[in-house]
Amino acid sequence: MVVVAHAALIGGLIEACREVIAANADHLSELDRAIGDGDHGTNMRRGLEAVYAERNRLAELTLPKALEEIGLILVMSVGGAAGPLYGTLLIETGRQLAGSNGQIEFARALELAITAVARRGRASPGDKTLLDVLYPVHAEVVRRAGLAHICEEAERAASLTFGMRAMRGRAAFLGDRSVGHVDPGAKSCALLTAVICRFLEEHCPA
Amino acid sequence: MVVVAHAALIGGLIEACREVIAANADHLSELDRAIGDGDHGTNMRRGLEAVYAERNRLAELTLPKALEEIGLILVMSVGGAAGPLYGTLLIETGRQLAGSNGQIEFARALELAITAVARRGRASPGDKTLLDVLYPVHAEVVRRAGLAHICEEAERAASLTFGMRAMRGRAAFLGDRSVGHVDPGAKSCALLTAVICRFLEEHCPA
Amino acid sequence: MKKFMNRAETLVAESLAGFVAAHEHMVIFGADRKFVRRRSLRPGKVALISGGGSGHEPMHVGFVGRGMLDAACTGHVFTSPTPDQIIAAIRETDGGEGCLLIVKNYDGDVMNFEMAAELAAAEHRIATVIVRDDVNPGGSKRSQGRRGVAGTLVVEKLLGAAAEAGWRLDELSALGEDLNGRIRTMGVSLSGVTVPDTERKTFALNEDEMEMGVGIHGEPGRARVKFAAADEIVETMLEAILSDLARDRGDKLLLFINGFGGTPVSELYLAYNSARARLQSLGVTVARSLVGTYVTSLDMAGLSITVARLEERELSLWDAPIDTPVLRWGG
Amino acid sequence: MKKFMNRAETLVAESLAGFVAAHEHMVIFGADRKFVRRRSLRPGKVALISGGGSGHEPMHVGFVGRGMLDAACTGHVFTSPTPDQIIAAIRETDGGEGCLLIVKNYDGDVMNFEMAAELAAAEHRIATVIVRDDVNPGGSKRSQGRRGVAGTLVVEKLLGAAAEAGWRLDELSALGEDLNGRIRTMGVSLSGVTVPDTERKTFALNEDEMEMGVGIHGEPGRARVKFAAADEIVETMLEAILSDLARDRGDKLLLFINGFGGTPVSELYLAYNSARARLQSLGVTVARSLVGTYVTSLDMAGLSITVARLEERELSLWDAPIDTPVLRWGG
Ligand SMILES: Nc1ncnc2c1ncn2[C@@H]1O[C@H](COP(=O)(O)OP(=O)(O)O)[C@@H](O)[C@H]1O
Ligand SMILES: Nc1ncnc2c1ncn2[C@@H]1O[C@H](COP(=O)(O)OP(=O)(O)O)[C@@H](O)[C@H]1O
Ligand SMILES: [Mg+2]
Ligand SMILES: [Mg+2]
Ligand SMILES: [Mg+2]
Ligand SMILES: [Mg+2]
Repeated sequence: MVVVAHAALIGGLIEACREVIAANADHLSELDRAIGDGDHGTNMRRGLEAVYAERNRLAELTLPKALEEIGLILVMSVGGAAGPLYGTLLIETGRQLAGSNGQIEFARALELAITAVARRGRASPGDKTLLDVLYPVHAEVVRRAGLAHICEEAERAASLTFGMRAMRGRAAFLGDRSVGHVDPGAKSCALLTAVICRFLEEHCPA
Repeated sequence: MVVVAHAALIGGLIEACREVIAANADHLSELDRAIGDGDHGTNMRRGLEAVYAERNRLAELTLPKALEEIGLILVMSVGGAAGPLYGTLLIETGRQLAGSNGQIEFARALELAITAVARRGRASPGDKTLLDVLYPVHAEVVRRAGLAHICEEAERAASLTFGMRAMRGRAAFLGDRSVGHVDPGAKSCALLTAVICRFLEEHCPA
Repeated sequence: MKKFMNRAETLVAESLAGFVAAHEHMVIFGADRKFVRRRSLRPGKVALISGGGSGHEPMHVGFVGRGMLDAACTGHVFTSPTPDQIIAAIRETDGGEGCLLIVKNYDGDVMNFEMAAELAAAEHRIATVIVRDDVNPGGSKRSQGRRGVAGTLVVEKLLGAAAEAGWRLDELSALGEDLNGRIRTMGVSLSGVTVPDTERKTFALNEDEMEMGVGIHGEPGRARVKFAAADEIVETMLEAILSDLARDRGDKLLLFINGFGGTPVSELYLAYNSARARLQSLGVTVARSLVGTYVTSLDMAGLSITVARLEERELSLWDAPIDTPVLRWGG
Repeated sequence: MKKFMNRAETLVAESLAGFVAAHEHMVIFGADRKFVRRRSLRPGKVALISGGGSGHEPMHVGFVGRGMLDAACTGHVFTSPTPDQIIAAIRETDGGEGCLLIVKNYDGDVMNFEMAAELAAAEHRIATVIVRDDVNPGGSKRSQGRRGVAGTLVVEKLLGAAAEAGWRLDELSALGEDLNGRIRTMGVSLSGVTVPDTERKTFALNEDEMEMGVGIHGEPGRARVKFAAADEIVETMLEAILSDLARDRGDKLLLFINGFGGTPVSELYLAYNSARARLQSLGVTVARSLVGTYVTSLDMAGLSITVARLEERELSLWDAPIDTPVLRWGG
């Protein structure tokens, strides 16, 4: 395990996220083609590239501020459904962490942010969206599961969307025909969760 | 050989022509697709059906008058390039035969009519059009060749258009790419010539 | 996929630049080319702003002009514009009477316009109309409901005329909400579409198949059915539309046949002919008509039928002068 | 082939009926539905009549109205109308000032209009303008020369405005002839077309091929070449057009990008953007612009570029008010 400095941590996370999305963009678009409009990979890549372009500036910020700023960049660059959702997640997490003067637990900040995402998307658990990864990930964080375990759980949660009937997003227009496909947003969420867990595991003290 | 009455002759010719065009319409359109817009068979069929619909009235007319009327029907129903060309051919043949008080030879009437067609189409021999069948047919008529021979010559003339470069009609826009295809108008002209010769051979005194 | 383009990344920007240049006497780019707006804004009226992903051209930019929109924000292909674009448009067009955002009911559009409205709320009066004209896709109650499709044109035209006539923000907002109950659209598709980024068809249909109940993003529809004669297709669609549209006898109907991009206008007129005859046989009079390729799904072959139930007031708004790159009539 | 139609035989008639119904305040059918004409003819002006095969919609019927055509005759798909249609149109629209027939240079059209003119000559003063705007297809001298393609719209608009302004038959005829030397069009196609009667593609192209120099009847072009970026395609086309167009420095140019039916308008604007930039880089100013799907070849994917060299007089004619189902501007 290599302990890294704060700036290198933020920069490294950005780089890792950008990389995993770039490597999987075609696959994500492919999933979106089955039940949406086929652009989820492109949208996410555009967003992560925009964040990556500002990584030096972002790495200078505190973690809460960096999260909020990354969220805003995603909102202003991704567009579509994914932009406001991922954006809200990061903006709210950052704001919660900052607002509480460091008093708030990460798990609680994440919970409030996830609630904001659900409100933004008017979505509930089981609607076959990225929330179906966020909720279980949050549950693992609450019970202080190990990073490897969170990573596994995210993957499992994403694959569970395969059997769900979409109730939000474009896929909802397909009704029953949305069953039998993994949700692209859930998949990108699991990929990002996994890469973050792996990065932290490698570079951070336990 | 069966000698038929005048009315039956006109009616029978109309029927024979209609039939050969109906049977070959797809083939003619196919030829037109290669170097034109793919509708020659449809156009000719529409014309012959219009003539056929009036066959009883037409059969009552003198031959010159009948030819002129058939020409007018073709003009008003075929459209495209073929309508005015076949129309002019029949209208002029009829008028020449009528105008001369029966003094004119059929060969001479045909010649004047073919000239009118060439003028209408601004076309010359070798331009890869129906004229490349009409000219040799006329030559055979002039030298009083037998019907079977005329029929053969028409077929041969049509197939010779295969090697020609189109100078008129839509095919001309293809330039050299028009070489290597039989001209649809030449083909329909040969088919009609052949069926007329065969009908006359069967039903008329020599 | 053969498209006239240079690079997928610059396609939307290049096309918009061409649009603005071709209609330079009517429209100009807003700051940083984030949106397109009327060349001369009229003070003293509510500003109307719409937008959405590109791929639906000529909507919405084609509707910017006197009597319709003040500004339109365009996103990437089939991707909502981002809040910064919308906020910039609000800033540049709000003359003090407030802004009405007209949004098609897609989660992405709704969320991005919503974030923009939240961020701009401190400095501007803003109301939002979410257009939901798609026939009920038969989903359960919890699904996100009707999409905003070709009927959006009708909503934007009527609200545009009303704004031009001096209606206030709350009045416009109420009319928009009211129209949602009286406009229904259904789409049929004969082919999937190729999203330029992905270079793959969104779905593939056999020679004898069509997708019924499609939206305008290349997504498959409610059901894949056998291709049929135009009269039959139109009858099925009208039945779905009319049974989903509260209706009084004696209503004045607007009939709008919209092409999805790959369908020749001659086929649209044929469908119009069929639909009009069908409506007449049901005792319904067509009072206003529109036929053309206005709300598209890239080069998708297919069309949608929109029926709007209009009162006298709305008929006048429809007839009111309009002068945009795409729709133009009246004095 | 999936088309919105009932039967191939009635397709043209049904579509026309829809067109006339949708624009009933502007146009009506002539006797026996042989042609479409302006609802209110204006006495004291030369009557302008055009026509051709169907499959090019919205041309020509879409151009019937104030400031453009008085009547349009439509034939079967890609097949010239017949003389009886043209004669009927002449009879119904000639108010004593004579008729100008505007004919695209295709042998079928030329011959049918010619026969009609001959048959009607005893009772009407008739002149004919044969439009030849296609770039020289490189054929030998003896070939039939340039086709009439999208530039026909420009000729009809300018002559229509002139006729409205009271020009006499001989003056109109002279202007039409003169325009032939100053308008050039070149077309590129990305797909063959399916003629409804035959249900087969006129030609097939691979994913990386295009046809350069096509007309508007689904016929192949001059050359089959590799598909390329939009800028490259536009450059090739403009080069062919400009080198075929006598040109003075300081000319005012009209740039017209026309879609063939299956190409989305966003791609047309992208091509316009490219063409305008290219012209500018050559020091040529674009004074007037038109972008849209006006002169089509069924559902062919592709477009044509038309450049017209206009003098002040013609710029005013272009700007003059026009009120037709498809083109509408001015007071
Ligand atoms: N209303 C919503 N609530 C939560 N998540 C949503 C919602 N709508 C869409 N999503 C998520 O966004 C993903 C699609 O994102 P993307 O393809 O980038 O946007 P778009 O649908 O606008 O093209 C879906 O797979 C789903 O996970
Ligand atoms: N100018 C012309 N002169 C003589 N024949 C012509 C001319 N133009 C066309 N043709 C003949 O007409 C035939 C095409 O007829 P058709 O396909 O019915 O008309 P269109 O070309 O209008 O579709 C050609 O094959 C040729 O034989
Ligand atoms: Mg998507
Ligand atoms: Mg033909
Ligand atoms: Mg999208
Ligand atoms: Mg033809």
